[in-house]
Amino acid sequence: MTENNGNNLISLQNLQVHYNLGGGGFIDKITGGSPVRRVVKAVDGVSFDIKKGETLGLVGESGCGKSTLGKAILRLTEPTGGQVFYNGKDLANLSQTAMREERKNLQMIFQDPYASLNPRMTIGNIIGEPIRTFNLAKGESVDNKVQDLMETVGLNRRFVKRYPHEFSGGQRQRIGIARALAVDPEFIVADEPISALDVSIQAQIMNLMEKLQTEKDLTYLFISHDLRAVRHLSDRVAVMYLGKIVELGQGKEVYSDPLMPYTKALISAVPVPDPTIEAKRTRIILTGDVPSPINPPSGCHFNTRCPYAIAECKKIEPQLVEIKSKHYAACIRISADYPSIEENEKSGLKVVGN
Amino acid sequence: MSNQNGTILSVTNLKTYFQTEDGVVKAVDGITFELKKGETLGIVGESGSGKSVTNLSIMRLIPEPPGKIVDGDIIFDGIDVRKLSIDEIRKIRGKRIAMIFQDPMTSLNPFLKISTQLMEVTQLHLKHSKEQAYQHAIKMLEIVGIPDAESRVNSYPHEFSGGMRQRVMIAMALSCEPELLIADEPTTALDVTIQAQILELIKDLKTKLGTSVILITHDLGVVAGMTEKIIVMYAGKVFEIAPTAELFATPANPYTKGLLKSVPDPAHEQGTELYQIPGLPPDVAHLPPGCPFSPRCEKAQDICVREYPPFVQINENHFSLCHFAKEVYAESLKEREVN
Amino acid sequence: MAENVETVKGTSLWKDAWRRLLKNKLAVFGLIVMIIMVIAVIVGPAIIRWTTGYTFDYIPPEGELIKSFPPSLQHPMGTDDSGRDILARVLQGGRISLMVGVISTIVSLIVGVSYGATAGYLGGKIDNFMMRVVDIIYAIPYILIVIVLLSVFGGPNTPEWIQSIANSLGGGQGLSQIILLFFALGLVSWLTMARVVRGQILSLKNQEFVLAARATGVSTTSIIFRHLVPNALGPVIVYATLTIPSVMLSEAFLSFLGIGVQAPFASWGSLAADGIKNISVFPWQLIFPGVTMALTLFSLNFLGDGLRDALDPQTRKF
Amino acid sequence: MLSYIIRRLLIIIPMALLVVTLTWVLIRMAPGSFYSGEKKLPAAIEANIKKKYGLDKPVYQQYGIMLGNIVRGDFGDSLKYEGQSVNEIIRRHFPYSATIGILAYLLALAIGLAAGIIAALKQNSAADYGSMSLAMLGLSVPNFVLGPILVLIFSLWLYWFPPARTGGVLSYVLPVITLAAIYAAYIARLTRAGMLEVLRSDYIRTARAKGLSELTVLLKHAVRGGLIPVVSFTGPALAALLAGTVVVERVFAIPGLGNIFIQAVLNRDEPLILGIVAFLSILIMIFNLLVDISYAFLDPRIRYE
Repeated sequence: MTENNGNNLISLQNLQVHYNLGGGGFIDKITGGSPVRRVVKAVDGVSFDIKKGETLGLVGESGCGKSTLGKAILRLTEPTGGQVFYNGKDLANLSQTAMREERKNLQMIFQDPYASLNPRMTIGNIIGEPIRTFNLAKGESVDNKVQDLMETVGLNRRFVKRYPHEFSGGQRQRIGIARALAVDPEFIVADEPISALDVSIQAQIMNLMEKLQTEKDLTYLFISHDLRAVRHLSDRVAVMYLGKIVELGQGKEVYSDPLMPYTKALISAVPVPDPTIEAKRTRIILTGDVPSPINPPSGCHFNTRCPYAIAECKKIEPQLVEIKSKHYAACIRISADYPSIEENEKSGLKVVGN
Repeated sequence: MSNQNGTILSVTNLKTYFQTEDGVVKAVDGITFELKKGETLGIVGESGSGKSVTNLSIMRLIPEPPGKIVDGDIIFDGIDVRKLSIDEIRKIRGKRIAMIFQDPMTSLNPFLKISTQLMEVTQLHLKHSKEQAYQHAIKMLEIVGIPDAESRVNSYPHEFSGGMRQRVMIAMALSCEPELLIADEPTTALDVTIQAQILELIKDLKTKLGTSVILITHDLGVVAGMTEKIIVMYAGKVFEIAPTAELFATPANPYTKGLLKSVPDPAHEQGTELYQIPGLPPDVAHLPPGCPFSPRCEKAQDICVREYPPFVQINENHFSLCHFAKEVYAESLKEREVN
Repeated sequence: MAENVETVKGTSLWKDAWRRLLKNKLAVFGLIVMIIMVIAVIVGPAIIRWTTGYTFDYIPPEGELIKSFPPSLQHPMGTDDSGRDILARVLQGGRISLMVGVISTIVSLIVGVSYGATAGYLGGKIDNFMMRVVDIIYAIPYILIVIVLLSVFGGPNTPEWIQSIANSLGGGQGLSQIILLFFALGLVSWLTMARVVRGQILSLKNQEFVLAARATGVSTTSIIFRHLVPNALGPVIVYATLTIPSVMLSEAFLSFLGIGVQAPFASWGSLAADGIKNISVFPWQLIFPGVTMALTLFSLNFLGDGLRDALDPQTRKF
Repeated sequence: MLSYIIRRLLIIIPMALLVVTLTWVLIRMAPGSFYSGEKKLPAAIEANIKKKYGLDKPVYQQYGIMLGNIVRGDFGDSLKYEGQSVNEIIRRHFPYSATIGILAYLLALAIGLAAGIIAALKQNSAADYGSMSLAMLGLSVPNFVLGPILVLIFSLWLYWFPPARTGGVLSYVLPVITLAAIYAAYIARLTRAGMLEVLRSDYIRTARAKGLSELTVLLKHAVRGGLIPVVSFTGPALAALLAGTVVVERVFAIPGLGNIFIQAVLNRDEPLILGIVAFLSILIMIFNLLVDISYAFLDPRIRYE
């Protein structure tokens, strides 16, 4: 799944973020604490590439680790294993100082437009801070640059002295985008940038992001639980489940022809704003909840909810393999020769891959 | 307004205002609608449009002060809810009208067992004995699909996942077989796969019990497959009301049209620009004299800024609050034919 | 070239909070009383000296049988056992009591904020250790610490700088002992402040805007001083306002025990302690200092409460 | 849960020893000692005394002996009250402090809870403003002012209660009220804030939507969550009250532990200070543990492992 064709801007190699919750130690044993060491594998060995200028969409339900993955790429959460290559440099193992220098090129847009802006700073200072940090402009030209940025993201430049609480959610998200753009980055992680916004504002922000991408040749990792938005913005889509990527492919293909049973269920669960379609289609309703990431099910993590699960699914941890051209999936019941799980099920084919 | 024609709830010119630091917020400002027995009504609107306040008003659950129902009639099954004493309205709450809320994490009392919370409704309204109530609680949990209900009935809410808690909320709401269920954004806090489960459950139970449902949401997708009739709210007013199929096919209000067009369509090519409603949601404390949507409306004319729009009847069941409702409707019809 | 754009001035949260505070009648009452009180203790003694000739340590010559007079025009609050004017003493005592409150609070602010912020920002094991230290100091009765501090650094061992402060204020050993008391009280009242600050920093540290600052490469010092400190300031101000009355009470308590302020100097606490002895015969000796002190604490508490409401963003939503 | 309690109890011992150690260091830090009072003692006598109390040994040995005694639960004899063991003194005086302390806390709880709940229910009403202003007054009037004023009014003018301890039940009334005032004020404010917070929460709305009466909503759904701040306050408050409140003991001439402690500190009565500090710190830690345990009963989300 790692294509080394040279125009990869970001390349993740087996990236891991594990949190140790304690337990299993000597003290825990004698005092009756947790007998086993509890580890949350928030991101558990993720590898993929992002090409320059493209948008990779990352979808998954809450708690699947998609946000942690985004933060780990930018070292806002420390990865516990693996590499993150940016233009050939391994970000995951850079020193703190060297990483700070790289932040000029790598930026982030946050989910909560209320919590992500310092309430005690003016908009001018918020957007100007990265410019001053990296000495990208001096004196009055900082203000000019800030005001230009505000105009770029569709804010009135007169509001430079205002405070975040004087803006609505959508406007605040624009401020957050302007701050990310202030250093002229190459790559932006957008972590659920629209999920806290009103429906009518979501479209505005998505359009703004697309416009900026073409204007400034940006590369995005777009993280969202909203499949419709991910589909709209992304060239390629990665589906995440309990710390692992389970499907990766061209956006159009993943939506029109999903391979993994989980992806199928996810797509079918999205309600369509059209009563005629809704009346016709049959939904795949998954049973049960997303299991806890502390002790995920053995084998394929999805086996507890999968309608096609067989005994082997509990034993073999599936790898992400190319099933169709540039369309990868992690499921032992499909293969390049037998890509359709429904048909395999019907014909009684087990197809234990990997 | 009697129940002979099968009307269970009729709201006329309801106005609920809040007194704030910023002045009077007209959270709900003169809304009118009717709900038939067994019908599912969707109320769609963005945050601050007044959809939740409408339903809290029906239950008389508006915190007073700062809120107050200042005008209008709420007739539930022939009873004028606004004229009831607080003791009388309590006999309706939970028994004849039940509610489920947006956040199942905070809507259940974390200090009390699930069984206690389920039992108190039936003990109160159906005069169940403790044992009866306990058995009923187990039965309700089974109905809403909680596995191993007999042992889990004694759990505390924090031992349940979000989806399971919402099932418990539904079990609680349906315990007394209410005639009306108000579901206020019941799936907003849940994941898509869990949302699908919960919506399916509500649909199932509704058919089984014949309950009328009001489903409040900001997601047009959710109401499309669930409802017979939809109200679109904006700035405390009903902007459009129509049977579901008709609303989606031929909207007669520019706001509804904009909302429908701004939802990304999975079939769309990536890279094509999404339709966007320009501008910002209105500040309900300071509304302009004309149409509250006029600053954001593509079709706005002078009259829209100047004059408050009329509530235009398009056909028997279709109304729209717009100076140009008929034109917009005609346009939608035409677009429909082209496709 | 800078384009000349007319910018719209925003209202910061501080301005907002101030406006809300002014709407709170009780807080405004507290603020006004405190302003009057501060002015009174600053200029009051001079005015009394000028009008009646009494000072806080003026003892009328021998010869009169009863020296403690009830309130009269000449002595609005009466006189004490030695015949000293109580009004003059209350004003003088107010100086010391208010100074105890303010100076000790400043000391506790400096120690508590730096300690709490360090623990909160570093987190982990260091935080854990630093907070256990606070717990243990909590368990030692503060009166013991104060007495030890007073005796270690008191008398002949008084540090130079405290001596020089006392000298520059025109007082001798007695005054330097009082100044020492200010610091001693400050050094025992920083514990809660440290906890408050630590809690604030811990919750702020995980806020998205701090993460955002890190993501834009902002340095650690900038994060602390531009992002963490200004946002933690609200609760700190509120808590400091509430520390003032509690330190004043501690001082009064120490003076009541005879450890704090010594004659001829007075504080509200020592005046009240003197008054208690004669409560059945000369009630004014207790009532006037006691009521003045209660009024001050009352106002400070209202002010603190008002500040809390004004600075608490929760009240912003309806 | 049991293992948690055992662990917490085990931690109390080293913690108390740490506190005692620090106290000992503090006492030794101060110049002079119990013997070097006003008058200078002849060198021979001083040496004798030093020998008797082991003060001629190196400091670390003195510390070791002190710690050893304390671990054995023997705090030695008081220096001031010759021939009386520290244990005996604590045993004799603690009951006085405990009696008025517990009575005061019960009174404070009754008044504080009632006032706080009423104020929260009738927010912004006259009852709310009235009880909260009264609470503020309670916080602002120092007890050495309140106590004497109560004595002045109820003993000296009205002759209702005796002004000092006589042993009768009536003589407890004024000290208990004086002591309770500030705690009642605190509890009232905590209760009001806690209840308001809870009454705003979603699950209270759910309870109302079920048709429950306001009283049921309050007593069954709101009280538990609303009282958690009061419970957290109970530990330190009760410990402080039981330890005796010096002012009240002095004003009403009650031979409680607080007064004894202050005297011990002023006298530099090292064994007595250490004994009382050890006793009190263990008391405080046990109360804190009890508070933490009661959280688990109040809030099912809290589980101790």
